[in-house]
Amino acid sequence: MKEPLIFDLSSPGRRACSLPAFDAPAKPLTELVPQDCLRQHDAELPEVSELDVVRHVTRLSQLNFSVDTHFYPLGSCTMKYNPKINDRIASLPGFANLHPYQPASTTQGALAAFDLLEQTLCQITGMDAFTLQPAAGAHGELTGLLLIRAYHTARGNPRRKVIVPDSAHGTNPSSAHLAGYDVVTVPSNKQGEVDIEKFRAVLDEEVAAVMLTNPSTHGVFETNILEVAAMAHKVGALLYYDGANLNALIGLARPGDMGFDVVHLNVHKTFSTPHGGGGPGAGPVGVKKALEPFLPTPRIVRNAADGTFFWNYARPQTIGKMRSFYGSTGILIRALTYILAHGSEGLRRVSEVAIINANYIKAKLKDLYDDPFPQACMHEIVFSGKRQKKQGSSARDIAKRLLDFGFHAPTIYFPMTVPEALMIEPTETESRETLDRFIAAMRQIAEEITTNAEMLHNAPFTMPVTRVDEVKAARELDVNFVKREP
Amino acid sequence: MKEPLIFDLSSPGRRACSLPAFDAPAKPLTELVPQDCLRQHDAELPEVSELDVVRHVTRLSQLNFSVDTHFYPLGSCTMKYNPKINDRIASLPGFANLHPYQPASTTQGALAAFDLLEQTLCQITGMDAFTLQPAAGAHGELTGLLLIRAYHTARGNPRRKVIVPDSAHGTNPSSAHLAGYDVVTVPSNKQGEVDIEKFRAVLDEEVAAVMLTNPSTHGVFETNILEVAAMAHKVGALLYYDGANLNALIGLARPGDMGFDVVHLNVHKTFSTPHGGGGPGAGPVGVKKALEPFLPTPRIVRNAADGTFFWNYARPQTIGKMRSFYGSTGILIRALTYILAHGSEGLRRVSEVAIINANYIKAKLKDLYDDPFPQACMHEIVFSGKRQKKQGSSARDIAKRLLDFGFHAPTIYFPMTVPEALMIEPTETESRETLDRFIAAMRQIAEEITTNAEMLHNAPFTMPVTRVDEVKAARELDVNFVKREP
Amino acid sequence: MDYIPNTDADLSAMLREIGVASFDELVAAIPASLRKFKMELPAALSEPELQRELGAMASRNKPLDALTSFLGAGAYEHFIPSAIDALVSRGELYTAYTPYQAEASQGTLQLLYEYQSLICRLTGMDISNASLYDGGSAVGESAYLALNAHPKRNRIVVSSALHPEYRQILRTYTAGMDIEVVELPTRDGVTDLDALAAATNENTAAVLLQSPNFFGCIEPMQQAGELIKPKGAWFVAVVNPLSLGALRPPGEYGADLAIGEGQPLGIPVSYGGPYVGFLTSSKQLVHKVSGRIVGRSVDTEGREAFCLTLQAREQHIRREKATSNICTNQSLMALRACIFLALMGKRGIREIAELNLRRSHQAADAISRIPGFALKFPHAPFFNEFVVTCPAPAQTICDRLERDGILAGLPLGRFYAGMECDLLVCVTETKLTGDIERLAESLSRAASQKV
Amino acid sequence: MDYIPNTDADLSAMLREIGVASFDELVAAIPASLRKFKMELPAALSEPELQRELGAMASRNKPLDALTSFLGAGAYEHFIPSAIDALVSRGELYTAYTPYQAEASQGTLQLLYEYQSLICRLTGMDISNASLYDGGSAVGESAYLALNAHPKRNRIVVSSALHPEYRQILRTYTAGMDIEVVELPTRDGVTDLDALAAATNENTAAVLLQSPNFFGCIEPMQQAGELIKPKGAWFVAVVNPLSLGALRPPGEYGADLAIGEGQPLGIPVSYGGPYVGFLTSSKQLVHKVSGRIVGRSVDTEGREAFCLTLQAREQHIRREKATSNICTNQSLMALRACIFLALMGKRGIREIAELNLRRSHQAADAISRIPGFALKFPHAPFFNEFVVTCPAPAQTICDRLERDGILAGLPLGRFYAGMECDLLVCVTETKLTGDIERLAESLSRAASQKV
Ligand SMILES: Cc1ncc(COP(=O)(O)O)c(C=O)c1O
Ligand SMILES: Cc1ncc(COP(=O)(O)O)c(C=O)c1O
Repeated sequence: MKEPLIFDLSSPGRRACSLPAFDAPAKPLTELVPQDCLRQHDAELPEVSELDVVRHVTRLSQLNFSVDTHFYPLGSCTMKYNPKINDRIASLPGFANLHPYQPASTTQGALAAFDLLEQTLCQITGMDAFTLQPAAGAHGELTGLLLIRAYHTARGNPRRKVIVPDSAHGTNPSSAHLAGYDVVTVPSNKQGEVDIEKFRAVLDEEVAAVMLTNPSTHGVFETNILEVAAMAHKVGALLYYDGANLNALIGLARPGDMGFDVVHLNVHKTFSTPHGGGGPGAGPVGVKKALEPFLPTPRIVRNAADGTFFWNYARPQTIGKMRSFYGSTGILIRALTYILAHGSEGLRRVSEVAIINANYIKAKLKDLYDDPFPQACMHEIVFSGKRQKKQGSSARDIAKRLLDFGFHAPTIYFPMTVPEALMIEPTETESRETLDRFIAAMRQIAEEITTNAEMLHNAPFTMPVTRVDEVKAARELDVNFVKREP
Repeated sequence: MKEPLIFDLSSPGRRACSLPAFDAPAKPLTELVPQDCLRQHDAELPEVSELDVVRHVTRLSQLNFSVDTHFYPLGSCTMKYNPKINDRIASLPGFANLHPYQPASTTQGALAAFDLLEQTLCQITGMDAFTLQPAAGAHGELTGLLLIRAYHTARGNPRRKVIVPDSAHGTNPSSAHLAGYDVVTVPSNKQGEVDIEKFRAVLDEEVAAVMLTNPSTHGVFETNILEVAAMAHKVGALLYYDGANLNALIGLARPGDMGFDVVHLNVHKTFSTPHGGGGPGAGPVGVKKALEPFLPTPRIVRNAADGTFFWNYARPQTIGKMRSFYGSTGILIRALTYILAHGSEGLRRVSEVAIINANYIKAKLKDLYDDPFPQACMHEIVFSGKRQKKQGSSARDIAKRLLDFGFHAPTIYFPMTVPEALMIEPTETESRETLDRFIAAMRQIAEEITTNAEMLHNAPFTMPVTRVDEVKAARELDVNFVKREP
Repeated sequence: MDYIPNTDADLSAMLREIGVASFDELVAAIPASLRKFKMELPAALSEPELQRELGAMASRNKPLDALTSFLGAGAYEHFIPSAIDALVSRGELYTAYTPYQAEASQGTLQLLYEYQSLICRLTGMDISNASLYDGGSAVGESAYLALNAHPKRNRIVVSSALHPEYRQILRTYTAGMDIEVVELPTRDGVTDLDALAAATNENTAAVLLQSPNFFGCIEPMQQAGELIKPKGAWFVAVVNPLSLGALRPPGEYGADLAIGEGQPLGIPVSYGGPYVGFLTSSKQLVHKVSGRIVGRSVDTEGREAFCLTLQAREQHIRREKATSNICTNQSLMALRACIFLALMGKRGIREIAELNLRRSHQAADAISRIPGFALKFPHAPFFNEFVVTCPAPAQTICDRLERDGILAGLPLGRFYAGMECDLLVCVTETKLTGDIERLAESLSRAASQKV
Repeated sequence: MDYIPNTDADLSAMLREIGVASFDELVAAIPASLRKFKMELPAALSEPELQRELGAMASRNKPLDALTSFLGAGAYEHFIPSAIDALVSRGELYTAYTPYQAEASQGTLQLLYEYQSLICRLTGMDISNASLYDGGSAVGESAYLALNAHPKRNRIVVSSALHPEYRQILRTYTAGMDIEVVELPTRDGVTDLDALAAATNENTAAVLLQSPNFFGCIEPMQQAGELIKPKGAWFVAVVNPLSLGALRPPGEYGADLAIGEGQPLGIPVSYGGPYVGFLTSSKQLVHKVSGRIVGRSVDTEGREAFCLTLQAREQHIRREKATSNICTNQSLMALRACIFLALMGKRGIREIAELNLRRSHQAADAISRIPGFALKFPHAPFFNEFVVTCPAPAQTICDRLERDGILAGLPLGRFYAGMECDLLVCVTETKLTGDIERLAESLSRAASQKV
């Protein structure tokens, strides 16, 4: 049964909430503020009961896939399990009910939590200092690039260019552009790594930064990373690490040790905070010592004398602020909880199992799906659906068909370097049994394509809706419900 | 996709929880307790991950109907909306994390809440005192009958009989029996009320109590209630009120004023606490002054001097205890929250709207379904599916078919006095629009029966399973999973 | 505020459709004299006011998070995994009805079937029902069941080391029945087996022993069973389910019924409720078991499917002849226990039980080293509770410790005459070495305090 | 502890199937020199330890429930209906991914479409995106958008009464761009319109005004708009969405963009985040809007269905040419706002806004009656915040009130030189008459205190 829009449920005079009456003499509003400041017509919000809202949202929620209900083999996204303890801790009134401008004397626990999180992130990445302010990965990238810009500017020249591999996530070039840089794309070699010669060709003293992720979005480790770093540093460029793939490396290798100068992390990937249907996440940024003075303001400082913490705003070289206040506290507390649950050993095991799980899928599917990079993969594997495409089914068809088997689709058509890319990241929180069922589904689909590729064009068959007309959505734009055509 | 059993998900060595290590020198267990006290083989609990459990329970939950997702026109059950604020209040640590044997000095808030709830229930029912101890309606009945027994015993003769109308809920005769009474059934008259003449015929000085609910389970008001009460009292019998139907009467009439001596309430019906798939509920019992000395121990007492509360155990005439400690605190706090949200006016409106909603359904369906009691109904309406039965579909078929329309089944085959009973209680929390959709479904089903009664035998068609084989379930009893047949 | 969607306009329109001029016409059957009362309730509160006022009421309590508590005695502070709340609060479970309509209730039904199976595995028994109200009422129900299954017998024998409230409930439940309840004395903290042998005769329907008993001591259940069996009485073991991670299960010492309080399995102490009573039995007694039971069956297409079964035992079918009057039970709490056991798993349940054993022995050692304090029953094995004899009335000691934010335990004088100096101390896995040290220090200070 | 189901046995078996002898073979590509580090983290904690230790950390904070707070300044304490938490915590919403796969995400998509529609109705604007990070970053994004839609212009004009942090963000966001940010002075608490007229020229891409502004004052938005329009600059209104229940919406005074912080709509203050930025625009700018947008469409069978739309604007398609780099946004917080607005409804949103108006005016009256205290901007209309000039440095006053458990407001000296005695006081509907009286008493005591 189709769930109506909340507006369809509205009926005049119906109410979900009542509010306390004003308990003092109430003057007419116009004696408080001039008439022309006031709203003339009520906003046409729906008029519904609390039960209407509860039933509506509950029913709608059941139309979703989610980690709590389905396996998400979604490459680059690290859709791991989000432990429930994280939510419990984050919703304690001592964290959830603090005003950002409360005196530090009343928020020592929160400051201590932030400080501890910064320290643990330094340990995990091999960086010297962290800011928790950025709200997501892309926000971290922009922060990082603005830090790099400030760094170079302080040295006399902000420089002009940022090098980005062709396999990079769209946010990388976009962030570089917003930070005022020209984007120079460097192609990958056959192993899916940065092509060192082509890299050398574009590297010069106008390069402010080289943005990489390692493992790359091809799911393979950049074996030349130390050389790349040395080359970049030689011309005075800085190395930026897109932390989206850190789930491959915790406890195994650190971007700081590889030579990266700036790092962002996606706590909603590596550190198990929920995706929430598209956020909120958080994108803490770590830097080497030389960049520390530029970090956004304020910074947490521990008073050596009495061990108390305070916010320091006096930061003359700071780039300023990237968002209001300090960061997404509720999310950061979840990430901290997760890190403290694991410890060093536990985190290393996270990456080990993530890598084994991915290679297991690779081993079990590489006969049926083209595997562009034959070396062992790291935490994710990128197949190409070329063969299936020739047989008449696209990567999209495969993705949609998987939904019928109760699996979310892999990331498709990314990285753009791999035709008909199917990017699969199982994460460490899925069991071998789940992987086996997924593998079986992928094999059955490959088989279906050889016998009935046509059928897949109409997949999925078991979802609440069949394929949605995206062309119509864009052409006949309806993004704000006005009213039902009668 | 069928959700496996939790045991099917088990894999050796898998874990969902870890526990802290023992942080002191650990002797072998056998140095603490003798070997023969210890378990030799681990209990074969499943070995699963936290994600396994979360996904399993989340998926299973989606197979359920519930108030939060569906309308439940379930007579006698008052499946109304359970406001979310109730849960929030009940889960405050100040209520949820108190030990029952904490000193009263540390639980004054809880005691004050209980005291206030007792007082409000007295006001609502017209009774003189309440105990919050009973855990559900049936438990309240047993409590009430034991109170009645103690009362009569104190007067020299516990008496032998309890009169129960033929329309009574099964718990009534069952409770009477457990309290040591013989059950005498009195038939209803054509109006669905107690047949006064037949009642007179069975009433004598061996009758300890007359158990009634008003409105009766026929959904009609017992118009002779005052006469019935007078007759019962005349022979020294007490009047027991089964509060299952109080949702019809709050603010409109009070059992205490009708002459009832003992009352139980179902807070999971009238006062919006959730049914939880079959409990927990709570069944507070109210009495007139003469029965107060017999109430279960302990009782809350307010110290007149300083206004503090304490538990009084010194109750020489008490019947004793009906359960451990004081009652289902978490449930009672929800009921209190609900009552305080409404106030007197609000509660009266609850019953008014419950009655209007029921009569609306009656008006819209009585042409198609037989309506044994033509007078206005109270908060529920009992139809008879006799006509449909003749056409080839039973009340059960109708109930199952309704599921396909997204409505829970009504209560069926109860009361037993009405053949093919379909007992419908909409409650006040459903909107007219929902009732209209339900009415349309019921009309369509009546129509389907005239054209294709056969089809309904196979309903439902859209549930996770088709009709479940209850005969096999009872014959080849499997109530404890041992292991899968290979 | 209220939760009523229909507006006055809706209601007027509906009254018109019903064909009456006013609401009062619908309730004309109510005698006018009954409509005159005035209900005096506090004024209605909006949700913000409820949050504020009831929040203030809650904060007049001092919850266990603000104290260090060694109270047990039937309600235990244990680790509750966060996943439990996250799952049982789901509307589809929380606001569902009793699963009479199997096709629309497979979620609740399968979970209750899993609950039953888990409880059976833990207790070693054959059959579990789907829940009773709590441990105390489970004792009452077990008496009904035993008497029903032994219709000619009229004696119930019970240890005086059964929880005093449970014994009280047993007497209350059976007040209307013509039976005799015999209480057995204890010796060195456990039930006197000679007395048991003497009291159990051909007229005895059931013998109820609790292990660990109210004093925390593990009873000689095997020997007790051997004395009971020959008399044909039902042997009812009242057990702490969490203890069964480490202790011998009732299924292994021949209990006919194993029952108890399920609260330790993931249910908050919550000032005494809601909890859950569990009731398990041997196969033999399945048709006498009270409460709901879920069975595994198939649907018309042969797929595995679940439904309530053996309903013929129940009140809604059998009325006055039913084994029990229970109707609404404690499903959601059973579900908590089910999730708890699944999360703990085979190893976890053993580990948590062992931690309880170790912590309580660590505390018992520490306390018995304090001058003036001694274990009351030094020879009886115990699980997570034990009795300490104090150098002053136990209530006095407790009052002193309360000032340090410690709830030292339960003074036993409240329930047992002559035990005024005895304190029942419970130490679960929630207590760490530091907590135990604080308790010991505070006790030794309290012992030397004057007034 | 960890959340890894595969055991060592599973992993060995899998390694065999992969065809390697050990895990290290799989990561042989990592240079040995990189594998030598040591990560120094606190020892792993089990869940009971996490509950205990992080619970202790939380309790070292003093949350607003334990204080009476008059802090606002961009983060507001408001009534949050309990249904919001109950719903957004549902795993299907909470743990879902960005809804790229429309068929498996209709729940999130429809709710975001409803969010967009509700925000449009509240602001009176044509188009809303599906969320930005927060109010501050929305200001930064609006600058990107304005500059992108006016590619030849390079001036941004902004009121100095825009939240100081937002202005800082604006400068940070645009640090890599060759543009000029001009700040306008205020007069009597509102933006100086003469200065606005002077600063806005043909080179101006956008003018940003906040109303109510950082001082709480309602800006003359209509007149400002009339000055801006002729210059062709985009008029960006930064608004408090909750205030729009009572105040004139930006759609009515000609704003091209209306943006702001969505936190007042059902989102906890949570020490500054996660919040949600909203961004709405006129139809004209739809192809420039940053962030996700959900559209209503149909499936292949013609049924209403939802999907992300206009993705060609976004970074994953357009890369360096995208309007914005935003990817993960704040869906779940948008969902909170959606549920909040649905629960409040047409009447509720007006009532809550009016209550804010009344309470703040009640407090302003009370405070201005205290000798030594005065409203700083007595002629500017305000919503739920206002500036009070104190008889001592505002920080001193605040420190004194903190001892009474009152957070009196934000001392403005922190952000505005010369305003050391000025205090920004916020009074929402969460404060009752009694709270305001306590504040007034405490202020008057504080004024007369020495040190
Ligand atoms: C490789 C890579 N980089 C950057 C990002 C951007 O991160 P966020 O979505 O948190 O802004 C993503 C997210 O999908 C990613 O996969
Ligand atoms: C009329 C009536 N009486 C008694 C009861 C028993 O109440 P409970 O289920 O709470 O034990 C019910 C419950 O269904 C009922 O409908």
